[in-house]
Formats: sequence, structure tokens, C-alpha cells
Amino acid sequence: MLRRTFLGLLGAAGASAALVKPTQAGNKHFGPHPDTHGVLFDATRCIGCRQCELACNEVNELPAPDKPFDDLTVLDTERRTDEKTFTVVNKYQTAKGPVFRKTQCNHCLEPACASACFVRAFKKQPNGAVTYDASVCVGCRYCMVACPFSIPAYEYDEPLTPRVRKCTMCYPRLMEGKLPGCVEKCPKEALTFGLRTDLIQIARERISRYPEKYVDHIYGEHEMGGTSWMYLSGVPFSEIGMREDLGTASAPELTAGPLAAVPMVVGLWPVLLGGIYAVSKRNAKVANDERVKAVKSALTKAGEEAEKKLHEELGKAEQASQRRIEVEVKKAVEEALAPKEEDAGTNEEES
Amino acid sequence: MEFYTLQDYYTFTKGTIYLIMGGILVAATLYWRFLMGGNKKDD
Amino acid sequence: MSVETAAAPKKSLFTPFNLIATVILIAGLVVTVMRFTGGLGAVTNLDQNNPWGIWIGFDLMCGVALAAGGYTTSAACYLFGLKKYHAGVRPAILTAFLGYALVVFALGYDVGRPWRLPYPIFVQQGTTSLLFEVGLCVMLYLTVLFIEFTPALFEWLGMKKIRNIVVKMTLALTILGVVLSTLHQSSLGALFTIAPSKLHPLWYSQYLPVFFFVSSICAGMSMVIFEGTLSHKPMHHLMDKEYLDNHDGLILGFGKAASLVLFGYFAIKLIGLAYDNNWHYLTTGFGAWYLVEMLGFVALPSFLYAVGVRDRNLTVIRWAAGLTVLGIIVNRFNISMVAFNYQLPAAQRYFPSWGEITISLFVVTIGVLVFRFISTRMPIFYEHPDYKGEH
Amino acid sequence: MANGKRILRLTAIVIALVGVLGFQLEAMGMFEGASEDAGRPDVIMIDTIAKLESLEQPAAVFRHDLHTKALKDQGMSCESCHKKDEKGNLTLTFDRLQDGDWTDLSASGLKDMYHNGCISCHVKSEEKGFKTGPKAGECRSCHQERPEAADRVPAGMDNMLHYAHWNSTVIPADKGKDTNCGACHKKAGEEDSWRFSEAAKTTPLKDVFHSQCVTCHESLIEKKADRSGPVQCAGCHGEKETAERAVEMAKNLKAMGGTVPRLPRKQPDAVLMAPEVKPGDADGKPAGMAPVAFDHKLHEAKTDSCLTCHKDGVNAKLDASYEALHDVNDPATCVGCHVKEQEKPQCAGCHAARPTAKALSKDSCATCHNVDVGEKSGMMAMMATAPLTPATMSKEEKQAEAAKVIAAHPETQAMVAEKDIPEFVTIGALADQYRPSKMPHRKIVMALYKGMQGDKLAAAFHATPEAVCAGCHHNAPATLTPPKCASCHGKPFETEGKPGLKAAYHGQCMDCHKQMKLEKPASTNCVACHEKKTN
Repeated sequence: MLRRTFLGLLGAAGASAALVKPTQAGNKHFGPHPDTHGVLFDATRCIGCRQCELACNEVNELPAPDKPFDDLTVLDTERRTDEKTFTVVNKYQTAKGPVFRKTQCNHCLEPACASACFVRAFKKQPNGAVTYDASVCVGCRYCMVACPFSIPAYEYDEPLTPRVRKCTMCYPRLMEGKLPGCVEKCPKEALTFGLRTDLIQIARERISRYPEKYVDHIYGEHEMGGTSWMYLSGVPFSEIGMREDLGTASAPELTAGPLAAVPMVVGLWPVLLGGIYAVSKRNAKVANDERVKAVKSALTKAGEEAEKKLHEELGKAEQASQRRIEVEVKKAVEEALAPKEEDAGTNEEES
Repeated sequence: MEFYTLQDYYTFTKGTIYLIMGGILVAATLYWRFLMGGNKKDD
Repeated sequence: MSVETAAAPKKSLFTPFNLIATVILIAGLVVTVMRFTGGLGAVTNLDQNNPWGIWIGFDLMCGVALAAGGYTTSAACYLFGLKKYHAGVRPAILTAFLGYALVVFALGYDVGRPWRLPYPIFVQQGTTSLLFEVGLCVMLYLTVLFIEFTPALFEWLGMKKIRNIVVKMTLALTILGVVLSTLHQSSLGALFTIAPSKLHPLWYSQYLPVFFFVSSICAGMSMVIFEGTLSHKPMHHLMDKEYLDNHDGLILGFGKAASLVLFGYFAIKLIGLAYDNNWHYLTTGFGAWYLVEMLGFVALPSFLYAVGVRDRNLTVIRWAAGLTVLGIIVNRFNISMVAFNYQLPAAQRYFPSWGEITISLFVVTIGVLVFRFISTRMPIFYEHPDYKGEH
Repeated sequence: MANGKRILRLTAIVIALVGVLGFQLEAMGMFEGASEDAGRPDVIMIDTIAKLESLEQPAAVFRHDLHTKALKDQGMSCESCHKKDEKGNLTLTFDRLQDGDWTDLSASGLKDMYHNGCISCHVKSEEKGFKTGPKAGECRSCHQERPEAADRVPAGMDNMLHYAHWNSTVIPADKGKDTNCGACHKKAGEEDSWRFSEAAKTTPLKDVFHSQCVTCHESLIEKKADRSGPVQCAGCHGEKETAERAVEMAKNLKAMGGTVPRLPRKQPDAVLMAPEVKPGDADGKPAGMAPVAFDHKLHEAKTDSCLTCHKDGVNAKLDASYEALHDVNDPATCVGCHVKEQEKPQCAGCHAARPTAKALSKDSCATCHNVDVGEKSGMMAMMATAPLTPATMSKEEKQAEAAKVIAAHPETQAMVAEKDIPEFVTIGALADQYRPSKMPHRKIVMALYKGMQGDKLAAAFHATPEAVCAGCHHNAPATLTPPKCASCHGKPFETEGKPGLKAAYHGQCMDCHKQMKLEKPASTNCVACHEKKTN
């Protein structure tokens, strides 16, 4: 009987956890900070000169790469950002000829890295940049797991002080009123820097002015809740190595459900488990009482001898093991035409 | 308090909730003792 | 942590087990030196696309799931009133405590700056992170498990008074343990809810936390059975009559429970499949592997358990327990490695290096040695004569 | 025992893994070989019975060219399968005169006809020792579960192919005439594509063409004429074959001087296109746009087929609505075709960057609507007000009026005197890491002029010699002394559509080079235009 209760309640536990639906913050909306800046990358303008990579390398004082930045054969293999490279340009062969695409941190409006970080090392700054603070980073790399664009990189070769490295949108330069390094260096204005709201207008304008030149989509306007770095392209984005299946839910929205369930467990589990404990204890007590009663009635029917023995044992029970009583009681009961009792625990634990 | 990202908002609300959760655990223990500590005979 | 010191007192008996353990320990120490001088890059196959390997997938994910025996057993005994499982509680608590201690120990290898592990709790709290939730719960639960374990220690040391105080806290500790376990077991699954684009749709679900919690119950109970089987032979001389008398009952009871929970787990996985309308993936390669996991490692052990319980056949139950444990490992591997980054070309996928495997074996070996050290000295499989029958 | 079980379990896991791998390989299509027969133009799916009753078996796959070749190899003719009608023409149906013949045939009769016809022939040719097709009992060889899709291209009777026919001596001239139109076109004076013929209204189009083309080609071959056309399916509909033919045609065209001789159909040289006169219009003069003098002769040479413009056939009245003539996005309209012309590398350098070039402007309207506008300018230049009243004019008068206007069109692009074009322009306003760029300005302008040479479209629309300057010096008055780029272009990101000076220079040069398909210098070769500073 008790075992069944146990299993049933385990099932109930699973079900109530499932009931907690993913919730957003009610109907509240948190638009980006009005000062959110961003960059619009226009793949139809990019010529693949790698000047942005060079600028990034200089501005961030990164180590020199194996091959110099004017060596364009590097473009023949697809690369990703790493701990020494915050931005890379890749070349894609498409129906419209080679198309180049720059990759770097997209500076999400609701950054997955920031949502994932358990020490708040990442922060979405009011000016749009997503920055990283190495002074608190533990190095768990959950940000790398979380990032839908696979941008953060880790210093795997640092034994004791590894950092996560990624584009900062040149946050220090922005604070000085300068442009991001790559934007400043681009010879073609393939990168347009500005307020994010303006950039969306600009992108829409370009698409409507040259409808045959552009795919009618601003990548990053809504992807993963929107990004500060957005993209225009003349070929489908999937052809230039960008995932079109990311959806529009931001990282905090994705984890809102499980996070919302946490306090419910804390609030209700003690009540539920305490209740189970009380019920099982009560059942045990009732069973015990019944048995004692049965024993009593059996014993009154039985002779003096048995009654005496029982009293003796009940007296002992106050100080010593219940189990022993049980055995003794059983013995006594058997002697006295036993009733059909199942085993039941006895209460000895004080809360 | 003004929030510009859902992330900041959640950081704030979850922070509060974690504190409340700690409080709940302590309160639950005390309340249990209060509830169970009455007339033992009636248990 | 007591684990470092535990490696030392090995018996000079040249048993095969001791020889292998010695080799693993030496290899582990070598890799340890490499890890903390050359960085993760020197010993692991981790890269920018694959930030988590077996140190997370096995040591953390599986370690935590398999240590779930602690809370399931103590809940069954102290909360659900199944007193006859009492003898099983102490081994389970010890296993769980060691399991969690080793998880933290292994994390020391995996994270970049292990001495900062307390940072999320004491320096800057990233409350929106599920990893924060996991970290907080693991820390608290480790403490709870330690306190739950201390009676054995105090009995061994003969410290009666403090032992009795701790015993009085059992109910509160057990409830707290279950609360914390529910939270971090499920949050381990919820870690991946942030990356729907990286985890294969067959394994990704908004229900991941529920899946992880329910499967941890199966894992915990199966692990108690499995481990009881393993320690039965070498530890037999230490086990008292009560332990031995109740052991078969415990196996039957847990077998029955595990069978039912596995059934429920299978059911909710099926619902998850329907919820996201992922049927069409079943015909792909990943789908076949998913079916292997679901049929071979969930449905089959559930059925085997049922058969074993009906026939009171302990051998079958033990096999089912082994299969379930393996199934949990398969599931955690799938989620953290096999189905993770499924979109990447094969050349960029992760496979563990020898260094990583060595450290994982190293950690497991330490666990076994410490368990042996403690269980041969403290009243784990038997009741301390002073407290006989007082449980 | 326990060991055995363990091995068994490991084996099971290995098998499962191999299975998974196999699945993935299969999914990636590694096991699938490409079908050799994919995309044959001659596949016919025989499902004649489907019209009478539902099919018991899937339609039969029939490869026509395979059979014509086999018949030829075995010394047999088309008549082995196709009957000749009373005029001696081959019918297109199998072994019967025409569809009408078998309407009284039952489905089973029809089935027997095909089965007997096919199988008996296969048997016979096998007896003769040839490789042959399926025989009785091999149902699935013809009735394939997966139908083969034929891959046919349109036969493409364009002006050049048409010329090859009407210029051919193999096709004799009509009685008492110099031309041989009558050999194909039955209605003298009203020749048009067959698709607009009477027959096409009742007969499927493919039969209209096949019954004439293939029959004629076949009869010429029988008569051992000097030349004939294709009789195989692939000859007209095979992708490879038509491509080869196109190459050959292009070669012939080049040998003739690049222009297909005009069709001797008495089409006009010049046409006066005027809006229709509606009742109420004063003096029988239409209100609105000035008439257009259309150079029909010039445009004939610029198109592959008369049907490009005469969409409903040359005898039908042309749709003269605004939309039918001015749709920028439809290359079959006047404006659309002109815009399409701008995609040529010689034009695209300037035009691709200027969406305004595609929109209609008041200047571009007046370029066409220019008949009878006198000395007016601006918007009024497009309004017909002069004494011209098209409604009262005869066809000849109208043609003459149009011809007069056309004659006044410039033959080629007017050029600015070479000495007025600066030879070099040094761009140094931004010199920072690189030395100033010495741009060969005159060379570039002359290259642009060269691309327009003899292009009447360019000549007509580039109204002044300085219009060309606007290709780069855009948004400025067309003058020999345009303002400096830096007058408008300064810092980046000030106004959308107006790049900063650096991007303006780079964009202008690189985008133009890209559009004009100039490989050198590569956009990424910085030092090709400006030397790197060494310090």
C-alpha cells in the first residue's frame, strides 16, 4: 500500500513540473535601449579585402596571424572566430558569383551569452555593445554552448588564466566617440555604423531601391530576438553560411520556462513532501495502534501468562528497539491465535 | 527601476526570487515545527 | 576535499584491482600536471565549436544523474515511510556524497579558473543562468549530503552528542535534499534549452528539465541496485544481518518502482516527440539512434524490471539496473555530445582525447577507492553496535 | 556465461552503430547512382487506354529515338509503326490513321493492338539477330512503376531558323512567286505562326507542328534532298542538339554580317504609333501623348523572333495599352526591353548603380514621344498639339511622317572633344596609408564612348555628349566642369545613399569595373591604383 503511494507521488511530481509553462515577462516588453547602436553589413558591397580583419587585429592588439592579411588565399577555406581573431571574412560561391560575408559577435539585443553566464561576465551596454569582464569569469564555457552564432572563443592554451574572447564592437573606441575599427577601415562602406533603428530604415530603403539586388530580408532584425549587427545579402542567407532556422525567440525567453519552475519547486516541494511524510507516519501509527489493539483483544482472550508477557514487552518498548518488540509481539500474537497483520514501520523519528 | 532588456529584468526579478526562496526554506522549517509542536497526544 | 588524501592509503596487496587503480592514478596525475601547465588545449580535444566534452558529458552529467540514489533512497525511507530500506540509505548517501564531491573535483579540471568556482555564489550572481541554479544547488546539496553522512563519521569517531543532534535533523535534511535534487537534476537538462539551434530536434525539448528529473529517479534507483550488486562481494564481510536481510527486498521494491518510473519516462518522451512534431526525424540516422536509446535503454529495461519483479528474479533485475545505468549514460552523452552540434560537418565534431578519458577514469577510480576506504572503516553497511536498532 | 552475455551485448551495440551509420550514408544519397537515362527528350508515356478506362498497369515507357534508330539499323522505315494517310503523309498515332479510327475500338482491342504490334516486332528483330525490346511476359520492362519524365526543350523557331527555311532552295518557291512561304503557310498574305492557325484551335499544338515539320522532313529525306530537318525527337527538343544548332546558327549569322535578312513579308520600315482617336477628340486628334515614330526595321534586327513583340501573332492587333508597352519589369515591352539592354556590360557600369535610369523620366518619355512636338520643351514637349491628325492620314502618310522623324535620329553617340576630357585626375584628398591615385580619366571616358559606338539606343537616350559624364559625375548638371566629388561626399554615415568620400570613390570604381566585367585590377589589389606609402 505504501509503496504504491510512493510511486504515485513520484508520478505526480513529474506531472506538476511539466505543468509549468514557459512564460515571458507577462505582457511586458523591453525594447532595446534607445541608444542601441549597431552595424549593418551589406554583402553586395563587400569585396573580401580583409581590411576589417586587419583593423580588428590592430585595434584589439591581437597576435599576428600565420598568414598576412593581404594574403587572400586564406579565404578559400571557411574559418570561424577564435581567441586570436574576433572577426573573419569568408568567401561563398553562389549563383551570383563569389559573395563575401563578415562574421563577428552580433551583439544580440538579448544576448544568449549574458543569459547563460552565471557570473554576469557579459553585459549588454546601453550603446549596444555586448562586453565581457574577464575578472569574474570562471571559464565554464557555457556562453559558447549558448551562443546561437558560435562566436565566443576560449583560450584553450592558457593553463590558469584563460579568457573568453570575442568582438566588443570596439566598446572603448565607441566611448571615445570613434567608429569600430572594422567599420572605419572598410573601403566600401560595406559596414554602416549607426543607431539600430536608423540602420533598419537604411536597410529597408536599400531593399526597396534595388529590389533585384537584395534578398528581401534583414538578417538580425528579428533573429534570436534581434541583433545589433545586421546583414543584407543578394543571395539567400543560407548560401553565405548563415543559419535561417534560429527562430525569433531570444535566449532569456527560451530559458524562462525552466527558470520559472524553480521557485515553484522550492515553494511546494516542502509542503508536498512534508504532507507525504505526515500521511505515511500517520498510517504507520494507525497500523501500529490497530495491531496493538488486536494484540490486546487477542491477549485478553488468551490466558494470564500471555498478558503478563505482553505488558513486560510493552514496558521495554519505551526505551529500546521497536523491532525487538515487533518480533516479540509477533511471537506473542502467534501464540495467541494471530490476526493477519502486514508489517508496518514504527514511528521513532522525531522531526 | 528602468529595464532595457529582458535579460536585465530577469536578473533583477530572479535575484529577488532567490532571496525569497531562501526565506521560504527557513520559514517552512519553522512553520512545520509550529504546526507539529502542538498537543502531541492528538498526533 | 578529502579525496586527495584518500588516494594515499592503498593496501600493498597486489590484487589486479589495485594494480589497475595504481596505473590509472599515475596516468591521471601525469595528465593533471599537463592540464595545469599546458591548459585545456594540451590534454583535451575541445575546440571553439565544442566547448564541452566528456568532463561535462560524463563527469558532470552522468555523475550527478547516477548520484541520484542518495535522494531517492532517503526519500523512500524517511518520507514515504519505507523503513525496511533503511539499511540501504547509508551506502546510498555515501555514494551520492562522493559522487557530488567528485563532480566538483572534476569541474576543477574542466573550468578555466577552478578557484573561482565559488564566484557565482559569493561574488556576482548570474541569476538568469541555469548553470547558476545548478551551481547553487550542487553546493547546497553537497553540504546537505555531507551533513547526512556525518552520523556515520561521528559514530566512527565516537562523538555521540553531535551525532544525535544531526540525526534529529534528518527529516529537514531529507526534504531539503529532495528539493535541491529536483532543481539541479532538472536544471542540468534545462541548460540546453538555451540552444535549440545546436541540439538535434529529437533531443531538444522544452520538457528537457522534466526528462532529466524523471530519468534521474530511474538512474538513482538503478544505481542503488547496481552498486549494491557490485559491492556485495568485496564488502560482504562488513554487511550486517539487517542489511543482508533487507537487501533483496530493497532490490525488489526499487525494481518495481524503477520499472514504473521508466514507463512514465518513456511516456513523456513520446509526448515530447509529439509536442514538437518530430516524427519525420525518426527515419533519419539520428532517428535510428534515438530509437535505439528509447527502445533499448528505456523500454527494454522497464520491461525487464517488470519481469524480474514478477518472477522475483534478482538476476534479471540486476541486468535491468545495469542497462538503465548504461541508458542514462547514453542519454546524457547524446544530449551533451552526440546530438549536440549536429549541424556541424563530421570533421568538426568532437571525440574525446586520451587525456580526457584518463581524467574521467582517474576520477572514477578515486571515487571507488574513497568509498572502499570509508566503508571499510565507518558503519556504512552495518549498524554501529552502540546505536543498534535505533535507526 | 556472464562473459558471453557481455559479448552479446557489445555486439548488439556495434550492430546498432553500424546501422546508424548505414542510415546516414543512405540519407546522404551515397548509395544512389545517377540514372544514366535521366532527361531524355524522346520519352513518351503510352497511356492511350487511360482515356477509356482506368489503367491496370502503369503507363508504358516508350523511347521514340531508340526505336527510329533501331528501325534504321534493321533497314525498316517509319511506316513499320506509322501509317500513311491518303495524301501520303505519315500519321502521328501508332499503327492507325488517326484518333478517330479507334474511338470504336474497345480498350482491350487497343491493348491488343499495342501488345501485338510491339511484341511481334521485338520477336522478329530478335530472330534477325538484333538486340531488341521486351517480349511477352516482361510486363514490367515497359510498364514501369516509376514513370520516366521526358526532358524536352522548346523547338524554338526563331527568326534565324525561320530564315533557314524561307531562304532554302530545298523548299521550292511557290508557283509564280519568288518566295516559298506557301510550302508551310497555307493562307497567302496572312502568314503567321502555326500556333495562331485555324488547325491549332482544334488540334493539340504538338500535333500541328509534328504533322507538318516531321512529315516534311521525312519526305525530304525519302526524296534524298540535299538538306532536311531533324526527324528524331532530340533533333528539335534535345538540350544538347538545340544548343549545337544555336552555335552553328550563330556562326552563320556572323558570316552574314550579324543581321538576319529581313523577312519578305512587306512589313513597314517605320510606324507611326499614335493613341487611338476617341469620339469627342477635337479635330480627330487624340488627346495626350505625342505619337511615337517607331523604327520597325531597326527593331526587327534586334530581336530573335517577331513574336517577342507581336505576342498574339503578326496578324493580330498589337496591344497598345500603357502597361503593354511600358512595363519596366517585362522585357517584352518597349521600356522593359530597353532596361534589359542596359544590363550589357558596356551599359551596366553606369546603369546598374542608378535605379533612376530604370524609371521613366520626362526626358526619357520625350525621346520616343517626339513626333510633331515642334519647339516646345519640358512636359509640354510630349503633348501633341501641332496640326498632325493621325486619324485622317493614310497608312503611307503616316509611315512617311514616321520615317522623317526617324531619319533625324542620331546614328551614334555624340562625343565630347577629346581635348576637353582631362587626361589624368589625381585623387589625393584622402591619401593616408596610400599615395594619391593617378586615375587615367581620359582613357576611361574613351572606353565608355567606345562601348556606345553604333548603339542607336544609347545615341537616342544619351541626349547630349556630356550625358556620359553623368555616369560617374551623377546628380550634377551635365557639364564639362562638374563639381568635385567632395562637394557632396564627406564623412561616412551622414545620409543614407550618400556614402562617405572614401567609399564613394571605391564604390564608383569597383562597382563599375565589376558590372563591366573588367577583371583587372582586382578590387582587392590596392596597389594597382595607389602605391602604398613606405614609411
